[in-house]
Formats: sequence, structure tokens, C-alpha cells
Amino acid sequence: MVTKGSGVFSIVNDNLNMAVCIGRGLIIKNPVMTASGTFGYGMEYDGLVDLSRLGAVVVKGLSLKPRAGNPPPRITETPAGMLNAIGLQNIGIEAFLAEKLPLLKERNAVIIANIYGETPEEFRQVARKLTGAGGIAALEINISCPNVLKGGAAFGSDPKLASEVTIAARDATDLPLIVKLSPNVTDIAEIARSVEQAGADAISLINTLKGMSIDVERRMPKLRNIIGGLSGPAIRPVALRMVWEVVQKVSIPVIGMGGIAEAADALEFLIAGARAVEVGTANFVNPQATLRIIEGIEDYLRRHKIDDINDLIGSLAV
Amino acid sequence: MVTKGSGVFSIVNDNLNMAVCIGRGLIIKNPVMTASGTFGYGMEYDGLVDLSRLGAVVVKGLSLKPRAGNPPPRITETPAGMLNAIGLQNIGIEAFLAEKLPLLKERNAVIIANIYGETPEEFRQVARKLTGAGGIAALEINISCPNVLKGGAAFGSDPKLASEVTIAARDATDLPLIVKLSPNVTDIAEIARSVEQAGADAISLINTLKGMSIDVERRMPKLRNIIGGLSGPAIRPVALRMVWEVVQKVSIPVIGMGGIAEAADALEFLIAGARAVEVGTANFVNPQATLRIIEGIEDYLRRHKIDDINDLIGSLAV
Amino acid sequence: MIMSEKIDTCGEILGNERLAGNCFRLQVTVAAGFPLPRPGQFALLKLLRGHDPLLGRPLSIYDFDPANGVATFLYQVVGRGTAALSLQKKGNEIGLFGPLGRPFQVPEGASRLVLVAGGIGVAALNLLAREYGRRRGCRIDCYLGARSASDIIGLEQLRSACDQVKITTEDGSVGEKGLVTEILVRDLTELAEAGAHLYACGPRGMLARLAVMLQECDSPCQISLEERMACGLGACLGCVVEVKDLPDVPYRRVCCDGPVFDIREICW
Amino acid sequence: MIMSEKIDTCGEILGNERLAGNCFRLQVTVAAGFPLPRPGQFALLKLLRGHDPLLGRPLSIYDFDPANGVATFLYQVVGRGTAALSLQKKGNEIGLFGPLGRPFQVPEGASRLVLVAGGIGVAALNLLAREYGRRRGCRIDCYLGARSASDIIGLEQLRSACDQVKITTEDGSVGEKGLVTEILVRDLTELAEAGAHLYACGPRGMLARLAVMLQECDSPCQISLEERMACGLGACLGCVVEVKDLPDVPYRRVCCDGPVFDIREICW
Ligand SMILES: Cc1cc2nc3c(=O)[nH]c(=O)nc-3n(C[C@H](O)[C@H](O)[C@H](O)COP(=O)(O)OP(=O)(O)OC[C@H]3O[C@@H](n4cnc5c(N)ncnc54)[C@H](O)[C@@H]3O)c2cc1C
Ligand SMILES: Cc1cc2nc3c(=O)[nH]c(=O)nc-3n(C[C@H](O)[C@H](O)[C@H](O)COP(=O)(O)OP(=O)(O)OC[C@H]3O[C@@H](n4cnc5c(N)ncnc54)[C@H](O)[C@@H]3O)c2cc1C
Ligand SMILES: Cc1cc2nc3c(=O)[nH]c(=O)nc-3n(C[C@H](O)[C@H](O)[C@H](O)COP(=O)(O)O)c2cc1C
Ligand SMILES: Cc1cc2nc3c(=O)[nH]c(=O)nc-3n(C[C@H](O)[C@H](O)[C@H](O)COP(=O)(O)O)c2cc1C
Ligand code: FES
Ligand code: FES
Repeated sequence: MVTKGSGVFSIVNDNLNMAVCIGRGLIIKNPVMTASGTFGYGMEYDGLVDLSRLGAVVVKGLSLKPRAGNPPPRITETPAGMLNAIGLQNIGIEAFLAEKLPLLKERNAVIIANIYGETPEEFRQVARKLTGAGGIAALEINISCPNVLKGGAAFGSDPKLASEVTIAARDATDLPLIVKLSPNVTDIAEIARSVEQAGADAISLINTLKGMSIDVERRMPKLRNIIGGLSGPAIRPVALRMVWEVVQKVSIPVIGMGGIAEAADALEFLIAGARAVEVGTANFVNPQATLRIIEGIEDYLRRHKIDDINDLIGSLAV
Repeated sequence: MVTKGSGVFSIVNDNLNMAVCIGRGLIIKNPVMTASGTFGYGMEYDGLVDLSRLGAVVVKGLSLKPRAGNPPPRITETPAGMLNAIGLQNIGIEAFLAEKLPLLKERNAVIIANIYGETPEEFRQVARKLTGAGGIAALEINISCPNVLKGGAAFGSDPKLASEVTIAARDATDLPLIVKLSPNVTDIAEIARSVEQAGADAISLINTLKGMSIDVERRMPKLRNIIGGLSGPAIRPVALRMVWEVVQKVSIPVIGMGGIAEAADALEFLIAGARAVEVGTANFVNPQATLRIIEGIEDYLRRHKIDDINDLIGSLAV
Repeated sequence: MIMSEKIDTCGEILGNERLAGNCFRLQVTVAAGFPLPRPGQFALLKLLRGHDPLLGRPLSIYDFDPANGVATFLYQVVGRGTAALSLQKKGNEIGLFGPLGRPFQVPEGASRLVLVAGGIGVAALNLLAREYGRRRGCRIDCYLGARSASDIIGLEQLRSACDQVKITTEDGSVGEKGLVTEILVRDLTELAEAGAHLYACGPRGMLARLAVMLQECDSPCQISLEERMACGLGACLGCVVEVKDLPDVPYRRVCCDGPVFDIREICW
Repeated sequence: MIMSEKIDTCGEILGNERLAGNCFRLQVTVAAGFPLPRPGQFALLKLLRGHDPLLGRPLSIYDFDPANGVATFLYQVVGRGTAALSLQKKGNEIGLFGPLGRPFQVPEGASRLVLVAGGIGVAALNLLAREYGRRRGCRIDCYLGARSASDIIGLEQLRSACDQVKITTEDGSVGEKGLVTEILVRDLTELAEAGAHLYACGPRGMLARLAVMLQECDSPCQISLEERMACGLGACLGCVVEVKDLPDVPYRRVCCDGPVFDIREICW
């Protein structure tokens, strides 16, 4: 059977095509990936999630050297959400390549490295080293971390800086390059356009919204860092609106995320025009959330008699 | 007994001072007000809430002429929040002054009029007419409504436009002038500074975050307007962070709001430095939310042996 | 004044059981001061733990026992709120804000009432049937439509209050096969001549068809409408429907101008 | 490998009753496949309706009955999550992810165990007492501290497992008056000479004092720490504590590197 839609397809028993292309020809078997920082280096979920069933595993943000991150407390719960100020604690790319990547490969996971640098030059170096290592399917560059002093969201809130970082990373890699945007901006579509022009193959959004919470009994911030990033179901309407704004302004694939907890949530993003989604905080609430979402999307497609997920993507009636 | 703090006080039986000054000498008996659009013209809550017990009643946004607002569906629930796209339906200032204001005065409510215009000139006219009418304690100008095509948030996301509107309204009134900011911006403190310079007596924030929700079964937006404003507990961490950013950059009083449902939530904003708070969506969930919050704040002050609420305001230990 | 005749209270669940398909009956004890609800009024039901789901859900007051302070609701599980409600057990507490909205109006001396209920719409009409079914000289006919025999709920109560209950099902599994409006239309001229007052509640499609049918005759008809709600008392302007002949602002609020409207007032 | 020996499941509440003050005992049936928890392990408990509260709450597995598949927890109401938990009734379902974390280690041949529990900290130590209390040649002394007589929980179980339970209360209403560490310090030299292994759980202040006390002697001491958690399995890096002698990243995760740590490893 020939599937309709973009021509991207994978054969499953009932001729349901779940495969999507997320840029530069990278086809993943289904549109459900993990969001960086919420799935560790992947192996933390081993035994609970068969990593090969995921569209891709996006690992915790990696930097050139190991980073200690912020002092605790680093997280706190908020209504239907949570704040985090991890501060990009990570083992650094060397240790990742030596210790984590081989295990992920063994599990047949499609691996996307999320990367972070304090300067465009650092982004370039990290991109180059990861590209050279082999076995990584794509890079997602994080220009939107609200929890670090240098770089991070600063890059993501200025179209010019965002473009500079994108150019630096683009220069260092032939891998599909996904640029992850910050929602803490007036006009996210403008930033999206500028990273598209700078050579991004795809755009992912949203990173966390900057938020804060206070322990009123002690009159102290709940996070040692004072400010953290808000994630979880609470932010889904904002994330969806931004994805909707961006898909109308760029022609490269858009990967949506922010508060996706169930299949219906993922479907909102796909229908709005996202080519794929990332699942973040939901992994904490339900370690098998990604698998349930994949199954839920398949059920939905069958129920609605849609053979190819690409026919669903962007099908919002407005 | 002489109360400490700002010197603003009102005597209650146990010498607890709850009175605060929200700009241009306007002292309200406690820091709890209603948020515009969530309390109608006040009388809708008559019989449930004694309006004279509130710090102030901020009424639904008023425009020069009546406005029809957006076609339904106008609201939808989201995790710990809701989206609305009312589109500033209102009866217009004439009808407000003739039909609503007299009733509010009878109830001894402190009345703050929230106003909206499509141009700075319209803001000026509305401000002038309301000022002339008498019986209104202050004006809150809404430069941040996400649900109207003209004016609205456009004014609130550009420091220059925000300043122009403020100047226009300032020019037309001697009443305390509160400017209500939009959270859909990269740097809210910058906008705050510019409206302060333009003559605002106080700043209130936040209005709703722009959001969207999709009915996946019908593949249609849940709101007829596609995009709406997110309010409710979900947004509280974002609101608190913005209030915190603004109080550090301006010297006029700041009125905080966004997701306040309980006394503890209101206390977060006060401790962060807000001089008063507005309670919005919580009125829908619990029509007596404002009264419970006032009582809860009083309990907290007694428990912490704080005589004057002004000693609590801005007392965050960082 | 109707405004203050409502309270925000909470009650204990006495029972919450599935009647048929995805329809449940919920019984809640209410505080002693809970005002007597009028036919067509509703309450906002709120789950008390956490902020999600956030808003109350409007449910018609299906039955009310003032002696024991028990309010009964019939509801259908259609989304998150009603699904969460269906998980509540006997003994759990639930928030209740009501009675809300303008009730059905029955003019003095009306001697023939016709109730038209589609599916769960029966919930809004039951109190009306019970109140006027007991009156001398007032005949009540009820047209009850459902998808299938197994979806029919509340029939016993209606039968005991009405002079006649005509059932239609879409699959013909009980009563006549067809839509309730298709059966009603045959009797409409006769009913009009008899001076009947119509009262209807059901899916929007059913009400819209009824509106078209009624263009041909002049029987008065009140309907109960549904819209998503937040405040339930007229403050948020979230629940509006478009109405005819209002120049500046062509909308009325279902929660307080309704939920009962004259069918001819609404833009379908 | 410990990693896969955990499951995400849900169970039915068998009982959830107040023991004393704001302390509750929760009993939950678990799925047949629920792995046998080791002393010191915990589970994340999740309320299943809605997204608020969102995250699971870590509670030590206080007791476990493999024959009947029942897990027991002791918890104190301190905030929204535990308050919501305390409202759950028999018959409600609850999510359970576990067993999680590294358990207490008891070296081969250890013949003297000393348990130090402050308040609700007893919840983390009970399984240890029960497992080793049955072993020949292993003596267990327990130092149990509470604010007041009415706050003491889990005493029966401990008494039946330990050779001795010494009680201290801050107000002296039962046992010796004072902090548990003040009593322990008197016996510390003797215990060290007897080659005792210490196991402690309680408020951070208590553990910090214990850390200072132990600078004087070299008795091994394992403690169970608390931090706010999200994932419970090492992925989010939200639950870290600062530790000594780790150059690049001076943090370890309470959920999977702990909750049991060597007391001398932690920066107090
Ligand atoms: C005055 C009034 C009386 C009502 N009486 C009853 C009753 O007695 N029994 C009963 O089962 N239902 C009744 N309803 C409808 C009931 O309120 C909705 O079915 C319920 O709120 C849906 O909540 P949910 O979270 O389960 O669904 P959601 O997840 O919120 O929505 C599911 C679907 O229902 C639609 N919907 C949501 N809220 C409403 C609403 N208020 N009105 C219409 N559609 C809605 C949504 O658009 C969506 O398509 C009444 C509604 C009103 C306004
Ligand atoms: C491994 C482990 C085992 C535990 N075992 C038990 C147990 O058996 N019985 C028991 O009663 N408690 C236990 N706790 C503590 C328990 O998890 C917290 O009390 C609970 O999560 C608080 O949730 P809440 O929503 O009620 O409070 P919140 O409203 O979240 O917070 C209330 C207060 O508690 C603090 N707090 C929140 N979460 C934690 C946490 N995880 N650890 C420490 N402090 C926290 C907050 O900073 C705040 O001051 C354990 C914690 C851990 C990490
Ligand atoms: C604990 C935590 C750590 C995160 N770390 C990263 C990170 O290292 N790099 C990154 O790009 N995003 C990071 N994020 C953001 C998520 O990838 C995601 O963009 C955000 O959480 C919104 O999705 P969600 O609501 O599904 O969680 C982190 C989020 C959380 C909650
Ligand atoms: C239904 C609705 C209508 C609103 N209408 C107005 C308005 O007319 N003018 C205005 O300045 N803000 C309006 N707002 C915004 C609120 O005043 C408030 O800024 C926002 O809802 C955040 O507070 P909350 O989370 O407590 O609701 C409206 C909000 C809601 C939910
Ligand atoms: S529900 Fe708020 S006006 Fe009707
Ligand atoms: S709770 Fe996520 S790493 Fe420990």
C-alpha cells in the first residue's frame, strides 16, 4: 500500500504510517521524542522504556566540560507544573561519548544530543566533537536555558544572537541541526525566522517559562537560584500558541513541546503543525508516558481512519 | 499603638494594620482587590461578597462605546488554568456611569475603573469622562489585552507605545493611574520603567499569557478566536517572577496578580514586593475567594507577629 | 431578587452510580440553608482537591429533596471534569454553588405543558414535570429521545409525573425509531391548537431543528441551553450565546440571563 | 542490576488512618509483580486525578507484606501533597512507583546495629529492624526521638524487632527529656567499641548534629536523606545533595545514589 502525505513512511502491520521527517532528511519512526533534561542520558529509563520504540531520545544538555549546575533546592512543584533550576549539570561531552553513547547505541535508540555553550565558539566546538564521534542522529542546540548566567536564554531572546549561535553550530556540523527556542520573548516567530535563515534544519520549542515561587513561612525563594524554569501541563496552552505562531512563519520542521502528558496533548501540537513532539515533565509523573503517547496517537489515527500521520500534521481547521 | 512600616495604617481591633497605599496617596483598607474582567461590575457578587470589605473592586474593562466582544466559544479550561477570549465585551462608560456606578457606591465599594481604548486618544477620552464623573478611586489602564485586534497588547509590548498611552491617560486625569502590563514580552521591567517615566502612579501585572487549545476530535481551536488569554493558578510562577523583576526596577507601587487562589499565594506576591494584589480567576472557582484571602493574610500576620502589612511587603530574604 | 438566592457550599456524596452507558446519578447532601431550586436551575459542581480540573461544571438540578437536604444530578461523562466526577465515591466531599440561573416560566393558568428531552437533557426537565405534574388541570406530555433503549434514563420519574411519555430511539430499540423532533412535528399543529407550552432541552442540533419547526406555528417554547462556564453568575462573560435584536452587544449569558431562553430569541 | 527492579503501577487503598497528630498510616495493595523492597527503599506515590498536585511524593516503604501484596507507609502531613493524600479513602486508587533508591547496607557479620530515628524518620528504619531483628547474633538498639509522647509512632513494631528501644521526647512527656542525639552521645564510645553500625533517619538538623558527634569516633553510619524529587530514577537531577570529594560535579542524587548515604560523605 502506498501511503499518502509527505511520502515519508514506515510499514507497520496495519499500514499506519507514523514516520516523520524532522529535517535534513532525518526520518524518525514516530513523532514522539523525549525532551532534554527530563530523560537523563536515556539509560535511567532502561527497563521501563524500550528506547528503540521512541522516535528519538534527546539527552540532557551537554557542554564542552562537565558542569556542576546550581546548588539545591533545584526543583519545586507549582499548580500543574514544576520549576527547575538544575543549571545544566552534566558530565560533559567526553564522558558522554565514552560512557553513555555506547549503551544508547546498544539499545538501538535514535540519539539526539542537546548542546549548550557559553559562547558561539563553544557551541561550535561541542557541535564539532559530537558530529565527529558518530552515532548521533541530530543536534539540538539550547539557546534558551533560563537557569544559567552566561549564554542560555540570552542567545534565545535576541534574533541576532540566536542567529550567530546557529551559524556557529551550522558551521561545525552536517547533522540535522535543531534550534531550541525560549518562550520568554515578545515575538517568538521572529526568532524562529532568524534561526531558519541562519541555517537551522528544524526548530524546537518551547523551553521553560521563567518562573518563581516563594516559601511564605520562611520568606525565602523555594529555589536556591530564586528563578527557575516552569514546565509541565500548566504551560501547554502557551507552548501550543507559540508553535502555532512559528509554523506559520517558517518552512522548516517544527518540533513542539511543553506540557505534553497524554496522546491528546501531543495531537494538539501535531494538528497545529508540529512535525514531532518532545515529552518532558510527563516522564517524571509517568515513566512510560512516551510509550503511552505513541500508542494513543496510533489509536487516534485508526479511529479517525488516517493512514499517515503526515496527513494529520497541520490539519487544524481555522 | 503606633504601627511601624510606611506609616499608612487603619485601626482594627487587634492593632493589625492591613492598609496599604497603592499610589498618589490612595490608601485602601487592605491589599486585596478584584482583577478586572473576573468580577463583572461588582454587583454580580452582591449577596456573596460584601464589597465594602475589599481593598477595591476593579471593574470589567470599559471602553468609550459598548463593545460586543468576540463570538463564542470564549472560554476553555486548561490544566490549573483557563483560556478566555472575551474580547472586552462591555457596556461602555455611559451605561457604566448611569447604571452600575451608583449601585457600587451604595455598597461603599472602593471602585477602580479598568479602561481600554484602541488609540491613545481613546484612552484619553475614557480617562477624562470617568474622572469627571466622580466616585471612582483610580484608573487602571489595560495596555495588555491579548484578545482584541486593535490596541490591547500591542501597546503593552512596546515601551514607546506603552509610554504614549500612559501619557495620554495621565494628561486626562488626576486620579491615581495604574498601568496594567502584558506578560507576553521579553523584558517586562523595561516596559515598567517606561510607563513609570511616563507618569504612571502604579503598575499592575500580569494580564493573561497568550495561549491556545485545540479540540483534537474536531481538529478545531477550542476558542472561536483561536488564541486566548491564560489565567489561573497555572500562571502564578510566571506572574510572581515578573512582579519580582519589576519591583526591583521601579519605585512606584506594584500590584501583583496572576493565579492567586489562596492567602498563601497572595503572600508570595506581597513578600516579593507587591503593594497589593488582584484576585481574578479564583473568583470563578470560589466566589468568596477574596474574603478568604483577606482573612488568611490577617491570620498569617498574627501568627508571625507582624503588626503592619507594610513590614511584610518586600521582605523576601535572598 | 434572584441574585442573592444562591450559596457556595459543599456537600457529602451519598451515591454516585452508573445508570446506563456513560450516564451517572449523583446524590449529594446539601447544607440546611441551600435555597429551594426552581425547575431549570443548575449548580456548579466542583472537585475540591487541587487546581485541576479548575472550574466547576454546570449540572441541572435533576431532583431535590428539601426534607433530607439531598440534591440529585444526572450526568454524562464527556470529558475530564465529568470523568473525574465519576470517580468520586460515597463519603467524598464536593463543592456545590447554586441554585443558579433563571428557571423555566410557566404562565399562570397554563393547562398543557409539553416537554421535549434529548438524551441527558431530561435532567433539566424533571423538576418541571414533578412540580406541574401534581397540579390539577395541567396536562403534561413528554417526548423523550435517546440513541438507544439502553441510553434512556430517568424514565420512571417522568412517567410518574407526566400524563404521557412518548419514547423515540435513533436505532428503534424501544419506542418509535427516529429523532424526537420527527415524532413531535406530527403532533405540533394539534398541540399548538391546544395552547400547549413547550419546554425543551437536548443537544444543540435537536434544539435548532425545533426552532425551525416552530417557525410554522406560534406555540411558546422555552429551551435550556448549554455553554462552557466559569463564574456561573454573570461576571466573566464566558458563557454567552448570540441572540437576535440586541443592537450593541448581541450576546446574552447562559448562566444568568439563561440557561432558559425563548427559543425564538436565539441565533441558531 | 537495581535499575530495572522497579515498576510503575497502581494500587487500591486498604486503609489510610490518622495515627497521631498529623501522622497517617497508609496501606496499599500492590500488583503481584511488585519487587520485594529492601530496607531504606522508597516509592513515589501519585494521586491519579488531574495534574495538580503533579509529581509523586517519595515515602519510605515502612512495611511490606509479600504474601498479601500490601505496602504500608507512614507519613506526616506537611504540605499540599501529603494533605491531599490524607483525604484519600479506602477504595480510591493510587499510583505507586518503586521500590526506588539504594537500600541500607549491612556488612556481612555485623553483630550490633544501632538505629537512630527522629520523628517520622522511623518510617525509613522499620524494615531494617524487622529484617535484622530476626537474625541470630545481631543485636539492635534503637534510639527513638519525638517531640512529645503523642507524636511517637511505630513503637510496637520497633519494640518487637529490637533488643532495646530508648525513647526521648523534647518535652519529656515520655522517655528521657531531650533530643535523641543528646542521649545517643552518652553511649557513643561504648557503641563504637562494640563495633556498632549506625543507621539514622530524621530531620536534617538531627543528622547534622550526628555528623558532628561522629567526627570523634569512627563508627560507620548510614543515613537516609530527603530532598524534593521529580523523576525518582536519576534523570532530572532535581534531588541532589552536596557531597565531599567529587571534583567536577559535587552533587549526588538522593533518589538513586541515595537516599542512603555514608554520613561522612555529605556536606552539612
Ligand atoms: C446550565 C447547564 C446545565 C447542564 N446540565 C447538565 C446535566 O444535568 N447533565 C449533564 O450531563 N450535563 C449537563 N450540562 C453539560 C455539562 O456541563 C458538560 O457536559 C460538562 O461541563 C462537561 O465537562 P467535562 O470536563 O466532562 O468536559 P470537557 O472536557 O470540558 O468538554 C468535553 C466536551 O463537552 C463540551 N462542553 C464542555 N463544557 C460544556 C458545557 N458547559 N456545555 C456544553 N458543552 C460543554 C466541550 O466543548 C467538549 O466538546 C449542563 C450544562 C449547562 C450549561
Ligand atoms: C527518600 C524519601 C523518603 C521519605 N519518606 C517519608 C516517609 O516515610 N514519611 C514521610 O512523612 N515523609 C517522607 N519523606 C518526606 C516526604 O516526601 C515529604 O514530606 C513530602 O514529599 C512533602 O510533600 P507535600 O506536598 O505534602 O509538601 P510540600 O508542600 O511539597 O512541601 C512542604 C514542605 O516540605 C518540604 N519538602 C517537600 N518535599 C520534600 C521532600 N521530598 N523531602 C523533604 N522535604 C520536602 C518543602 O520544602 C516544604 O518545606 C521522604 C522523602 C524522601 C526523599
Ligand atoms: C528538570 C528539567 C531539566 C531540563 N533540562 C534541559 C536541558 O538540559 N536542555 C534543554 O534544552 N531543555 C531542558 N529542559 C526543558 C525541557 O526539555 C522542555 O523544553 C520543557 O521542560 C518543556 O516541556 P515539558 O513541559 O514537557 O517538560 C529541562 C526541563 C526540566 C523540567
Ligand atoms: C474572563 C476574564 C476576563 C478578563 N477581562 C479583563 C479586562 O477586561 N481587563 C483587564 O485588564 N484584564 C482582564 N482580565 C485579566 C485579569 O484581570 C487578570 O489580569 C488575569 O486573569 C490574571 O489573573 P488571575 O490568574 O488571577 O485570573 C480578564 C481575565 C479573565 C479570566
Ligand atoms: S459563566 Fe460567567 S458570565 Fe456566565
Ligand atoms: S528525583 Fe530526579 S534525579 Fe532524583
